[in-house]
Formats: sequence, C-alpha cells, structure tokens
Amino acid sequence: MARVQIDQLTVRFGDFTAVDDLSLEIEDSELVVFLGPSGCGKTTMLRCIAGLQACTAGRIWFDHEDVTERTSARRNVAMVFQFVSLYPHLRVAANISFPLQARGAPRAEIEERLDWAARIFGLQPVLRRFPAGLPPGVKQKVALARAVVRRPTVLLLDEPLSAIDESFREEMRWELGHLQRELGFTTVYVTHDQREAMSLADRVVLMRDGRIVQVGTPSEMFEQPADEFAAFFIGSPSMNFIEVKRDPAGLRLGGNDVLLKLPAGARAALGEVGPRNLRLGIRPQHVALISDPADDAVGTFDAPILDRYAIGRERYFDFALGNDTLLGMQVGPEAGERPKVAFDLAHAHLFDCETGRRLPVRLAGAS
Amino acid sequence: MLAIAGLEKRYRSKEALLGIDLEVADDEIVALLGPTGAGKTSTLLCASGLERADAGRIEIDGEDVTGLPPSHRDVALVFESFNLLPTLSAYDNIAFGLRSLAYREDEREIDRRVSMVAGTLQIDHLLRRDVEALSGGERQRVAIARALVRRPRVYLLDEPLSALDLKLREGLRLELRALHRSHPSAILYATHDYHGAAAIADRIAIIDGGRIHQIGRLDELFADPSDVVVGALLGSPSMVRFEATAQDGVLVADDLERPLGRLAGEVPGRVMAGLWPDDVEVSAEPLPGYRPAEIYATDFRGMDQAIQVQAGSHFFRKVVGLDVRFRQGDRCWFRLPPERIFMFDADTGTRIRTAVSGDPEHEG
Amino acid sequence: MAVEGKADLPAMTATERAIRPRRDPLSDRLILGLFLAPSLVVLLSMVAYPFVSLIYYSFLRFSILRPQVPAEAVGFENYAFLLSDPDLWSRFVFTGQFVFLSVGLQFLLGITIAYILQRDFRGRDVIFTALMLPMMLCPIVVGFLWRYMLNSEWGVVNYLLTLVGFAKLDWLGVTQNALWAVVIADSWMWTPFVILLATAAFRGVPKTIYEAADIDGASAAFRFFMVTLPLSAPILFIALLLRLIDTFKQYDLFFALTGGGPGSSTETVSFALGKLAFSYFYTGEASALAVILLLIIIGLSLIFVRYLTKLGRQRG
Amino acid sequence: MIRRRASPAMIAALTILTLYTLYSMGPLFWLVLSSLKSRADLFTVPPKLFFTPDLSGYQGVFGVGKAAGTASAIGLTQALVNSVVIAFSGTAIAVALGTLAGYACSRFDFKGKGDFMFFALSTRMIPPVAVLVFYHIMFSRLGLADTRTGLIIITTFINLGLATWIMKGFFDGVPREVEGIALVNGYSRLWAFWHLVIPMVKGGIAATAGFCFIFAWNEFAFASIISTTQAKTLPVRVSSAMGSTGLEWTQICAAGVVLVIPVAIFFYLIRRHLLMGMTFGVLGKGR
Repeated sequence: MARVQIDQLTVRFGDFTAVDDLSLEIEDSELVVFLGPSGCGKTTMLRCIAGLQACTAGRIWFDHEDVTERTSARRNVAMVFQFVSLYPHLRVAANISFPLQARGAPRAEIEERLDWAARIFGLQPVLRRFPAGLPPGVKQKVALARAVVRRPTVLLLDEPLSAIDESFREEMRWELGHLQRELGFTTVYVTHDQREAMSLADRVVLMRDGRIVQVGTPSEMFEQPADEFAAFFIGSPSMNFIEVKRDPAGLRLGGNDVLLKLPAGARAALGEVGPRNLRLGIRPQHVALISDPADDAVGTFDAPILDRYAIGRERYFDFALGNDTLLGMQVGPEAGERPKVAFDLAHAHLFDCETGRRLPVRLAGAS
Repeated sequence: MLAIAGLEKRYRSKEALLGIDLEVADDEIVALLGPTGAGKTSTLLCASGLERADAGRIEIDGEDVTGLPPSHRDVALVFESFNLLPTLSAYDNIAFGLRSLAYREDEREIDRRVSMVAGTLQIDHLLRRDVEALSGGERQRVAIARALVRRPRVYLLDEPLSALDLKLREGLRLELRALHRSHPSAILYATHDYHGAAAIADRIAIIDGGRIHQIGRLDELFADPSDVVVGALLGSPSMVRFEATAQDGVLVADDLERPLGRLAGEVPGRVMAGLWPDDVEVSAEPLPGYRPAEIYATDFRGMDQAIQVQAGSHFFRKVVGLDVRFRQGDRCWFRLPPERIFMFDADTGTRIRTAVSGDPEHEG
Repeated sequence: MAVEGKADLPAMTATERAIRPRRDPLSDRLILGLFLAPSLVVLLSMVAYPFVSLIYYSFLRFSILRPQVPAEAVGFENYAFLLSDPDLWSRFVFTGQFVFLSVGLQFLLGITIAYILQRDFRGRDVIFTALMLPMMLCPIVVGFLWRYMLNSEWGVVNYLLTLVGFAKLDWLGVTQNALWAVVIADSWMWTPFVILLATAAFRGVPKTIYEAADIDGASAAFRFFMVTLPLSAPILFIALLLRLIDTFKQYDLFFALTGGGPGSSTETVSFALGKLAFSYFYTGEASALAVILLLIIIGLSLIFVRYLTKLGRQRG
Repeated sequence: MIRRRASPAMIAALTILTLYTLYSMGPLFWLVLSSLKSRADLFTVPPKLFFTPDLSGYQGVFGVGKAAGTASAIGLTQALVNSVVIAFSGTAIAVALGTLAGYACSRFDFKGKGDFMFFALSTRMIPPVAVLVFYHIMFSRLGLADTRTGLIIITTFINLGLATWIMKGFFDGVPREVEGIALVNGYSRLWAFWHLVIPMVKGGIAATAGFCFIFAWNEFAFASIISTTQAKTLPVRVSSAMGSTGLEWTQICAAGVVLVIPVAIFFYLIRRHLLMGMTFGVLGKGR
C-alpha cells in the first residue's frame, strides 16, 4: 500500500496523444476511479502505472520511489484485466498462488496466503477446478484473489466488471467496494460506467481526450460538475441543456417564448457574469410538474407536455421548449389538470456556451 | 403481432428452449430479460427463422410461419454486434432489404425512405461512409435504420445496445423508446440488463433456463412474482431473499432471531422468503420491532444511495435517501413487514401463495 | 434525445403490404447435400474404396505383373510372411530411429528459433519468411541437393568440415552416417514447419496473459516454462502429430538421397513397401503391408485426436 | 514494454539464430550457385565461389542450344507442360469442390460431420505408397495410367482435404450474421453465399489455391508410379536425370531452380496464410 504520484505524464502513439500532461496524487488506501468514454486515455493511464506502457514524458512515484523506469515485475503492482486473463492450464489454486510461486515464496507462506485469499472471495469450493468451466463472475473473483494474494503496493483494475452479466456485475460491484474498504489497498479503477464510478470511488477522475476534466468525490461530481461534459456524463438520465437569453425578470427559454422567473439575488448575480451566451443545465430529477403554483413563483413556467410515461418504476414526462424536447421526472404525487413545469433552481446550473465551463451563479438566489 | 407457442430447441444434446410461450402485440415492446445462456438469442433466431424450431408454433399477424424460411417471414433482426455488411456503404446497408427479391422497391422509393429514416435517427451525414469507418453507436443506428426502413411486421432486437458504452446506451434507449411511442410496432427486445428492460419495455418476459418464468407489466411482476427467478432478475437492487423454514404455523429465517411472521395456512418445510427492497424498512436508530444489522457496503447513486446490509449470514440491499449517509461498518436496524413477504418453494422456486401476517406476540 | 422528423415517418408496421408470392428458395438441407456430394464422391472413391480393396487384396496371392495368373485366396499368409520377415522388423526399427531423431531435432531447433524470433527486431519478418522457404521445396529436389552437397569426395559439406579441422565423412556409404544424412536433410526441410507452428502457438497466447505474468513478477524463464510452453501445448501437439506422420511416411527424400542404401540399410517401411509393390510386384504382400501401415497411422491419429479433445475440454 | 539492454542471453540468442539461418539458407544458395556452374567447376576441391557463369545446365533442362542434342539432356519441355496442366487443373477442381464442402462444414451441423472432416484429413495422412498399390491397378483397368487425366484426378484428391479444411477455416471467419442479415432481408442463402460470402473469402480462396498448387507442383510419389512416359511431371523427370556418367548435377541443380521459381512466387503471395495451409487449416488463420 502506498501513495501514488503521477507527475506531468504524457503518452503519445505517433501523432495521437493518448494522455496529455496529466498530474494526480492518489492517497494511501484510496480508491480512485478513472472515468470516461472509450478512447479518453484512462486505460493507457492505468497501463503506465502498471509498467506495461512506457510513457513519453513525466514520472510516476510510489511513495518516495521513482518507479518510472521499472518493469512491471519490479513494481509489485497487481492488475485485473477487462477480459479474463487467468492461466487456463492451471487450476484455480495454482492461478491464485502464481505470483507467490513466481517470486519463489516459501511453501508455508504460499499455503497460508492462498487460504486467506480463497476465503475472502469465497473460492474454496472451486480451488481444484480449471478456470474454463467457471462463470465469468467467478473467473474475475479468481483474478481478484490472484491480485491481492501478494499484498500489492497498488491494485489496478481495468474495467474488471464489464465482461460480466448485468445482474452479477452489480453483485461484484458491491463485493469489490466492501473488500477494498476492508483491506485498504490503494486502488486505481478504470471504467466507462458512471454508475460504477459513483458507487465505488473515494474520488472520481473524469477524463476526456487524454486530459482530466474534473476530480472530485462522487457527490461533488454530481452536484458541482465542472463543465457541460461532466454534467452530461454523470447521472442518468442525462442532464437537460437549454439555450437561454437574459431578461430583466430572469431567463428566456426556448427561443424567447418562455420566461423563467428568477429570484432577485440570482438576477443580480447574473448581471455580473458579463456578456456571454449561456446555457442552463438541469437534471430530469429536478424538473417536476406542479399544479396551481402562485403566479409569481420563481422557477415555474408553462410549457406543452408532450407525453407522460413510466420507465420502470419511475414516471417521466416530455415537455417542449421551442424546438427541443426535454425530459422531466415526477418524483412527488401526480400533478392534476394544466400543470406547470417547475425547475428546482437550487440544482440548476449555468454554463458558458463557448467554453462549456460552469459559471458560479446561484440561481436559487442568495446563499 | 408475434405469437410463439410451445417453442423448443435443442443444439446437439444441449437443451436451449423448453417450451416458450410468448405474445407481442402490434404496438408493444416486450423485453426478454434473462442472464446469458437463458435462451434469449435462441428464441429470437427461431422467431426469425434463422434457426429451425424442434417443436412449437410461430405466428406472425395470425399467419403460421413455423415452416417458412426467414426471407418469407417479413421480420427484422438486429444483432448485438455484427450487423453491417462490410462491403457496402451505410446507405446500401440500409437499403439492402429494399433491393431484395422479396421486398423490392424502386430506387426512388428506396431513396425517399432511406433519407427519411436516416433523418429520424440522425445519421444523414453518415450515409456515404464506409461502415468500417463508423463508431459502435453509429453502426447500431445504421442497423436499426435498416430494420425501420423495411417496415417489417415484427422487430427482433438481440441485445442491440449491450456492446455500447453506458452513456451511449442510455441515450439510444430513450431514443428507441420515443420512436416507438410515436410509431407503434411489435418489438421483441432481448437483454440481460434490468435497467435496459425496465426503461424500454411495455411488458417484460423473465426467461431463464430455456423457460419463460413470468410475463407482464413491470408493476404486475412486482405485485405478484410467480417465481424466485423473477425476484432475482427484477429490480436494482433485486429482491431481498432469506432462506427460511416454515414450522408450526410460523416462518423462521435461518440465523435470524424471532419469526418473520405467522402463516395463514400449512406450509411444509424449507422455503425462500422474499421482499422487494422498497418494502424493507431500515433505520439508523434502534426502533421497536426492528432487528440489528450492519452496513456491509454502500453505493452512492447521485440522487440517493443504496446500501448492502448484513444480518447474520444474510445480506440484502436497499435504496435509501441521502438524509442519512450510511458508511461501511455502521450499525443499522431493519424491519421486514410480514404482509409484504412472498414465499417460494426452496427446491422448485415456485411461489407458495400462503399469506404471512404479523405475529402479535413478537411484532411491536 | 430529440427525435426529429416524427411526422414524416410512416407507420412502421406493414399491414397494408402483402408479401409477394415467390419461388421457394432451396432449403438448407438441399444446399448441404449439393455442396457436400462432389467431395464425398471423390473421398469415397479415392480413399474408402481403395482401403477396402487393399484389405481384400491383402488376403490374396497375386501380382499385377501377371494378370493371367488367377488370384488365390490365402487367408493371413501374407501377414504371416511379413511379420516373420526379420528384414521388415529392421525396417521398422530404422524407421523408428529416423522418426525419433528427425522429429526430435526439428522440435529442439524449431522451438528454440521460434522463441528467439518472438522478440521484435528490425528485419525479423523478412528472416522469418526466408526461413520458411525450405519446406515449400520439392522433396525430390531437396534429396538430390543434399546428395550433391554430402558427396564424400567433392561435396561442400565435407569441404567445410575439413576447413574447421574435421576429417571427411563418408556420408552416404556408411549406415550410421547415412541415417544422420537423412535426419539432417529432413530436419533442414521441416524445422521451418515447427518454427511456424511454435511461433503461432506462442503468439496465440493472449497478450493479457503475458502481461498478467509480467505483473505477477515472473522472470523470463519462469514465464516460458510455466506459461508459454503449457499454453502452447495443444498446438505443439498438433505439430508433433503432423510431423510424426509425415516423417513416418517419408518416401521422396529417401528415393533421391540414399535410394535406400547403402545396401538396404536406410529403407524405411514406406520405401520397402514401394519396392515390394513396384519393384518386385508382390501385390498381395504389398497390400498387407499397406494395411498395416494405414492402421498404424490411423491409430496414431486417433490417440492424438483423443488427447486434444481432452485438453480442449479442460481448457474450454 | 520497458526497454532492456543487450545481455549475454541476447548474444547467445543472436548466435543461435545466425547459425540456424546459415544452415537453412546455405543449401538454397548452393543450389542456385551450382546451377550456374559448368561441369568442370562443379567438382572442384575447394568448391569455387567465383566462376564464370555457364548456362549449359539450363540449356540441358530446356533442351536448347548445344546441350539439347546430348543424350543426358533432361528435355524438360514436355514435363513442364505436363506439370503446369496437371497442377493447375487439379488445383482448380480441388479448390472449387473444397470451397463448397468447406462452406457446408462451416455453416451446417449434420450427422457425421466430425467423421467427414477426419476422413478429409486422411488424404494428407495416408502414405502415398500404401494406396498406390490400388491406384496402380484401378488406373490400369480404367485406362488412366500414364495420362494427364489420371494425374489430375490424383492431384484433386490429394488437395481436396486440404482445400476443404482451409476453406472451412476462412468461412468460419465470416460471421454467420452475414447470411442472417441477407436471409431476414428477403434474400436466399445461395444468393448470400455467392454475392456476400464468396467476395469476403476471395483472399482465402487465392491462398488455398496457392497451397494446393505448391503441393500439386511438388508431388512426386504418385506421379512416379502412375506416369511412366507420356504424363511424366517435372519432379519425376528430374529424378530420372541419369546420364551415361552418373547423375547430371548441373542439370539437376538447374531443374531444381526451375522447379523452385513458381513455388517461391506462390509462397510469397500466400505467406500471410502459411499457418492455415501447413496445418490443414486446423489452427485457423492469422494466429
């Protein structure tokens, strides 16, 4: 277990820059999730830490040791791959103890560690079997057991759950989260699944095109997205984005047709951001239908409701603003006749249209 | 409309389907939800005619098509990953069906329809591209366009979104759903993802081990699960399950103090007791009638959090609000409302329809 | 999420369109039959029929040289004659020696070279392709080429030997030397095959497994013997099977290189069969020997097929 | 991977590789060199590396120039024609039949498929001399002995199994979805086979043909027994290069080079599919 320090790391493949000048510190026993769409550089990043990928520039430190030039074998890292990488010719027991065998650990120690790893992953019943006959989830458990059996400095997980069936994947996610906190390994986890990231991470590192978009705890990521990409990528269903124009009374939506009234404090704050084009972002969970609000209620407006429907046990509605169709989610009781659309302004965000950055404007008024 | 009755299929000596009965109405999406190897793909292949059924009957719009080759059935099929003919452009892939002997249209009509569907799916700009140059999401869009453009009687979709990134999957799923709402058609949609099934389907058919365990609207399935498999596959988190023993008119879960409840009738031996997570009551404070437990793991979900609770040798999961932030290792207390308990046979998994009620002696 | 152009898209169902009546396409069963039939005819007439006929001939005494002499059923006499012939047993012994040495040398060289060629360096692919060339040559040419190079008086091999201080060897005139001569020539031609398959086997090991082994701290040697070699075993066994059978039936090379000499000391079973059938024209006995040869090869194949199936089942 | 410096192990590896390359390439070099030597230069001790090239070997092989008249001239022209006709025809037929059978084995599950495949494999396993006893009799009776037709049939036979297996491998590489898409969209299987699948395995068919050609071109055992005078192929003709003074080495070497050239060309064309061909396609392609 160790602190990992990544210092201005860059990886280029020919003209393509996979990781671009990335720096990050990972605390001891922390679980950090690298999240991003495919091709964002998150796996390359992980392979650099593992020593499987040489970096073009930058250094990697484990505690106070510079490991940039070391081979994987000499870094004492453990890794679980996306696609199962068990040794098919070895039984489960031999697979788990392989890293200890490779180091020539004494027999007694091997027995003891194997026993421990098999117990925590509940693998005792399959120790004598070959990996081929096992379901994918159990195979990944074996891979995890093989990873932790040697007490690695850093545990690296490369989309370990994505090749597993949905129902079992959830099971594994729980197990993984529990064990990481129990065992306290410094862990770097790579995934494109924001649910996994939010669920497991102490901190999430959202990446795009080889760069970090935002680093933060899951709730920071959810509540204070750094920009439109972060806002879009985290949370489902995805956030609604609406072009807005300023108005003395608040904001005009949907090509000036609709006025979103804002409290006085917010209008003042809006005045200070300067002459920019703005976009409003709000999650469907924070859009509701309410009956008969007060006429001057802030955050409410009339809009055509296109459709109401249930998805699973959740109730949604589509409403129109100009040419856009937007999504809302009815959390409370069903609204009656001629309902109005209500934005929960405390959870609405304003973004700069040009840069995509979130602007520090509180739409709900004074703090 | 698609009707499948008594469908059986065997590959060499391996049984794949053991009698599938299923109907998809003209305006509904039925999701075939089940784990890998449950028989989803076999069902779709038999329905399309690409595999021959060993027994059973398949009807489309009332016409028996069991013996017909796939080209005579007028169905569309979208596979999980390989859908596009690499030798053709995106446009020619979409137009492919309309140039066949069976579904031939003249080129002007083809052009009209392709551009219309391409507009709907927002792939106009991709039409002249080589399919090798398309991304995964774009390829599935083209595949769906090819299905749409022919206006078949039935759509068969085999995990069409599973190979895509989560974010892309969620977006495309909503689009498909919206498309279906504006243009109703019969769709059979196979998936192993509960979220996917719940988000897209009008009705869900729970399939496992080559059998359909239950079929119905989501609320019907939640209200009246017929089988323990339904509980295991439905919901996120899925059904809370306790191995229990029925004895002397009371239900006792292994390793838990106090009976779960009183039985209205005689139930012999071992059962599986299950509740939907929403019905389990969890508290951070000890309350009368609540049982002590420990938080095994937590799962932050943005708007709320899910917790896994360990009570003795039992584990269950539940979604709770963010007002109390549970942490791994915290103490908690829970109550299992007896009237919400479903019982299933421990061996066969079938539902035991005996009511469970609160026990006045033990419940507060 | 916006779905555009909703209004333009006609209903997706096609109830109004009748399916056009058309000719039923050929059923899959018919296609299967049509596609398979020609090959089946060739195989039956060229393999099954000869095999059955050979068994029949092997119980007859006759010679194709004298068709006017009627064939006479002799029961197992041909087999008894063959099996009691000490010369035949020594042919089997020689064939065994040849197969063992030759295949052994090919595997030793082949696996070593394949291992070395795993490392990427400039020009590797060119060298690799060039090294494959010998196995593509005509065996007759190979035989003559080595016969020419191994000539005891003016052959280039003996010249090179004298250059580095060894005495000239009479390669083809002494039994033991002649055995080595064919082993060297056969290995020259077929080591590339083992290189090819070993390379394929090594590359067939998924990259992540190598990476996993690296991360697990395995040294190069540990990795090779504990991961690469066992994982390559199925393909190496296929290579072994093919090499054993090919070497066992080797005929052309002996024909061109030693002609069975000196004397008949480098006659393999195949070569002896050739002589029996087409020099002495003992057709009955030759058929019996052919049957024995075929049974050995079929047996050998079945053992390997069974082993491979077992291995495949174990590893999925 | 992290770069490593030159180590003793690496030097050893390089030495072994160099020695083996000499063993492997030397004889080929010697073959070409010797084919250009005059009779007198052939037998010198020490062997000459530098000499005046002499084309008499090739003249003898092709029956041109002054060597044409000598009794020892191989007179390849006739054999060359035979070889070309037999190898090309046999290859074409075998590849055509093998393509059909390979498709059937790849796409359909039928009773006895495993047996059929093993049966096809046997065409490579069987020692030629073992079945030759029978062919000799059968071909004599049918009047096929010493004819090109007879040898074309044999060439087809020895390559059919190979072609079936390799083509099955290539068809296995084409996803079944290809036909699925066509069938569901209203096309027939034959249409899909011809218009979609065959174009996708064009390269595979070429590779298979290359292999079959090489095996057909090099075939000796069958041809040596079946063709006695008329239908003699090149390898058979070379094997009978006995002059009044023993073996005509110049001519044998020259003939060897002539025999190697088409093989080298085909080999170069199919090099990416080597594995497929050499292992009967058992190992699949592109591993």
